[in-house]
Amino acid sequence: MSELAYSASEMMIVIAARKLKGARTVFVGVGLPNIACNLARYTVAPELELIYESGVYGARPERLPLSIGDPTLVSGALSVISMADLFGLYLQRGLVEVALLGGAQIDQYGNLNSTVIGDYQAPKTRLPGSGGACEIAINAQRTFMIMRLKKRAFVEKLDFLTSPGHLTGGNSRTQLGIPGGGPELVITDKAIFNFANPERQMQLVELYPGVSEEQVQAEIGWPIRHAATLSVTPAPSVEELRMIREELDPQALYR
Amino acid sequence: MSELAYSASEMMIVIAARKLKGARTVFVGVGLPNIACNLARYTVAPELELIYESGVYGARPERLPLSIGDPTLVSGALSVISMADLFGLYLQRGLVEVALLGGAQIDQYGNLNSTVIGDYQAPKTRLPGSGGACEIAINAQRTFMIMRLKKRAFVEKLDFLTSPGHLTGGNSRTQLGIPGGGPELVITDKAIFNFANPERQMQLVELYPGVSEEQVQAEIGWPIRHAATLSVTPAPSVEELRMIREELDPQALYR
Amino acid sequence: MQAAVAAYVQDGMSIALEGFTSFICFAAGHEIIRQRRRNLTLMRMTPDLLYDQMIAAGVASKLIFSYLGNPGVGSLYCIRRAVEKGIPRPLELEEYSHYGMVARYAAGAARLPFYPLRSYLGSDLPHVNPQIKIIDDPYGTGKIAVVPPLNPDLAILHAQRADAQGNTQLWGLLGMQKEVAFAAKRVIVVVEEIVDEAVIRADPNRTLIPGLIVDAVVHEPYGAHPSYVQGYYDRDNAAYLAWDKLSQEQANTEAWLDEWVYSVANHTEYLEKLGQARLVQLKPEPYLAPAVDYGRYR
Amino acid sequence: MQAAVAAYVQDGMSIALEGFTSFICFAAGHEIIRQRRRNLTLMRMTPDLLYDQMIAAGVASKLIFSYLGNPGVGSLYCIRRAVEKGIPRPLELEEYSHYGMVARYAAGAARLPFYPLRSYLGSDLPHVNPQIKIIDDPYGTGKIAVVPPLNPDLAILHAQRADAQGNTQLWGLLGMQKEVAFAAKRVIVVVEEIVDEAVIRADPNRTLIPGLIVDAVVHEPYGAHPSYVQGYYDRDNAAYLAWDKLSQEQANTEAWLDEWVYSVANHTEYLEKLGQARLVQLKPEPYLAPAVDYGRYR
Repeated sequence: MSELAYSASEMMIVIAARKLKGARTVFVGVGLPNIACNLARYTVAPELELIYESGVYGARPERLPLSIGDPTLVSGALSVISMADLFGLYLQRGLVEVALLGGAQIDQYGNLNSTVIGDYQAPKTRLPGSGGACEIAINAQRTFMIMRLKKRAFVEKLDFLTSPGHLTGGNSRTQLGIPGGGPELVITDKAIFNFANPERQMQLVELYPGVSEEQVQAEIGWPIRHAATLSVTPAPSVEELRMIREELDPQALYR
Repeated sequence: MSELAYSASEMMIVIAARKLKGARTVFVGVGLPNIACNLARYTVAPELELIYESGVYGARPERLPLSIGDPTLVSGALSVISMADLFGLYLQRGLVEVALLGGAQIDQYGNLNSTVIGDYQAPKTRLPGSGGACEIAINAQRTFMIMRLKKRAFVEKLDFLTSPGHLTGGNSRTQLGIPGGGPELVITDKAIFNFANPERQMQLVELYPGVSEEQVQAEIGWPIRHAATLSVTPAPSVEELRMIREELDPQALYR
Repeated sequence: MQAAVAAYVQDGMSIALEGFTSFICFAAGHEIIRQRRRNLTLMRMTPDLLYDQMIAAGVASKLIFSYLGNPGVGSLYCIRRAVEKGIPRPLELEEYSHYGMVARYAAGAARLPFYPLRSYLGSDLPHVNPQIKIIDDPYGTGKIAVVPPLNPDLAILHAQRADAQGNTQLWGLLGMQKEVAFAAKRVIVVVEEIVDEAVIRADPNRTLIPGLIVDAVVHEPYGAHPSYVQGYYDRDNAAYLAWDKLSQEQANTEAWLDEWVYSVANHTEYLEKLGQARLVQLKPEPYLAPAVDYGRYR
Repeated sequence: MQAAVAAYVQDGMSIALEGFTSFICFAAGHEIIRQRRRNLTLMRMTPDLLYDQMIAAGVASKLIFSYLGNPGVGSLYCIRRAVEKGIPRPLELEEYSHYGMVARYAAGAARLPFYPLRSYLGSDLPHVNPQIKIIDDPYGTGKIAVVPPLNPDLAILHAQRADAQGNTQLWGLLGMQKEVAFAAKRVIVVVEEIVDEAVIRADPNRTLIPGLIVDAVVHEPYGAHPSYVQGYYDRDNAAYLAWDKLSQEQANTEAWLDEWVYSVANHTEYLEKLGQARLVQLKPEPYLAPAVDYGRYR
């Protein structure tokens, strides 16, 4: 297997898993993030328990869940509770260490839009809406965004702010009294960004093998900021790819 | 069995049961009120379900419960839930039709004290406190007080107002925004009172057989008001007494 | 079901057919379509295929929700057509986050004038929905969001089992069913099995909805197909995938409604048309909870 | 138990040993007495015999509660002595109604700055407890009471069973145990049985407390005697009646503490002293919940 014989999705899964190192709880949706969390559980985060907004804690699904409310998430879980308790006692209580989020648009402070493209009252495209994203973004201790780099997604100004990131940057999030730590990483199909600067602006920290800065800038609607040191992300290992392909997603539903 | 061969407790049980005629739900404690509710269920209120603050709805106890949290209330009940749900979804929601309450002191507007005798900070007697009484008095659709007539209990001014009745009378309760209907009856060992006047003052409506108005006034710390018509309460029937003695309290724990 | 819907569903009412991604009572929704109710306000956290179908059929004028999606598949095209193009009729939206909807139901269930939650700070959602307010904590710790109670005129809730009086037990995803049941002015419970009261009384901790607040009990096996009921059947994912394709055109959607809703008299006929073989495939292997002992105390 | 109390209980802490009239962990309370902790703030809705004993032993300087009584029997004389006469030391009281305490725990459990409830209007309780506030509903419907969160430094909770990681299941009276567990900064779970994780996973709807928030699991059969554990044993009412008599005098109370707490090394010795015959009498006949099927989905 050559070093480059992996898909963009596989790379995103592998990176998300690696970044979950040592985490105890993760708030997760279906699809790619779900595979990433299970990969993390078998590799860098053996204590990791998965929390689903449908009310499931400590799931051990016997198949890849089709939706956030798949019955395979219930059978064999540690605890299955009402959504009032899931959102109140787990998420709002601060028990979610990492949350994985995505959206149709993201801005340079990690704010997300999953509500509308265009005007809210007369939308060009009506998107799904918040679901739990708004409160997840507010209450999780740390948030990872997982999104493919696209110019229409990485925008200077959101059409609608569904889920708060670092708002207008600096300490604006803390000042408003938002408890969770906010966006920490943006994991894309070409590069990784973080917000580790006083302005809390998205900054490029890692490029995937074979990707240039120009390719990244081409998909971002504002002049990108660079971290002090820029490194190249190690490619997926043979073992990481084997686990994804043979154990976690044998039917290749999400690759 | 002669007409007078019954105890004061038996009379109070019988009256409380009769007054529950047609009721669907009653919020109840242990002891005498518990027997009254079960008597009602077998006689005038076949649909009656018992609600206990311990989180039990629709109990079918196989013995007389020793306390509000007796396990016999749980086994065989229709639903057993958290206290948050019991107080929120049943009581506060307005699903409790009748509540039975008592206290150490009551005033002429049906306000109750179960907190202290004397000064709150340096009490002569420290009483149990509210328990659920304060919110029961506020949220139940109708409230029956069950208390023995005693001058030190029927007082002009409470040492402490634990559970609101008709407050200062008239529409003062409604004005404050209290949802439940408030005190409707006071069932004592000598007579029955209601509050069916515009001032919402306790008024004498029924005397038990053989009891005089003077005997009643002697145990009340204010000049008693009379309803337009004053009747004599029918004594317990042979069947009512039989049920109490043979079925509901065969060990005579509460007679 | 026909009688229950006829008795309790009127034009212009607000209705919640709830259940988070499961226990979705398609049997009731289809009957509402068949009875051609109009101008309903529908509320549901995740409208799912059922509300997409009901809105395509024109029963609703307003939707209160928190997530519009075909779960795990994609868009709800009928709802998007109604919102973006007014087809078959315009649809007013009132939008929350998930916890906001849960909190509204919780306030409605407990007769509270509002419910506080840590959400919405910094979001645009309060700007487009004036029902969401940001207030000062009376204890001085800062700002906090509140939402008002939500009390549907009618809730229709699916579950595994109930007794004849409507004392209802369910297991698996508990979602917001308890809160919706207590918040609603009237409740219809639809179940896979009607059981003896003694079954309910033998495990009172599982009773989520008491008969006290239930107006009608309907026995409708597979009534949640193509969603699922824990322990009874799986989601019929083929139906979810097929809907993703056919619902992209209003004409195809209407043809589907003709074939699967208007042309069948009731859910039994719908199941016959679906075929036994398809239902059998959805049956999971057993996975039994161990017995617990409540003890007899006498 | 000895190790858990030594590790997690320090002088001056706030502690909730909760469980509404049942699941009262006497084993833990007695160990706290034996380890002679002082100046604790004890919180419990219904202090019961256990707190009467702990306060008589002098471990507490403050009590947060909603009902002072020997349930179904009468007064708690030791607490009254402390309040009325300062014996063995003065006891500060902070007092709520039941729903107020539940609401405080609920706010603490969900990291809310306050919790609204329909109580206290017209009552004197807010006059003697400034923590209870009456505010205006932001939606203009009138006045409503609020209480602030209550977050004990430590909760000790008894239950039927847990796995080694502290995933805890209980049935019977659920009381406020879930809210207290999530509100507490640390949690010790005490159980009748330690079970395999597979037992927990086979009925996830019964898991009230996840291991995630549990710091220690103690296996202590009959640890709630003389209160009861649903399905395992009944309340030992003779003990409640005896306490009513002996606790009326501080001298008799101290003699009881000497005999039943200080002179036994641990709960096992306490049970041996009590005698097997007495425990056998408390065993209920079985009353099993019927099995439910979660289904395997793979």
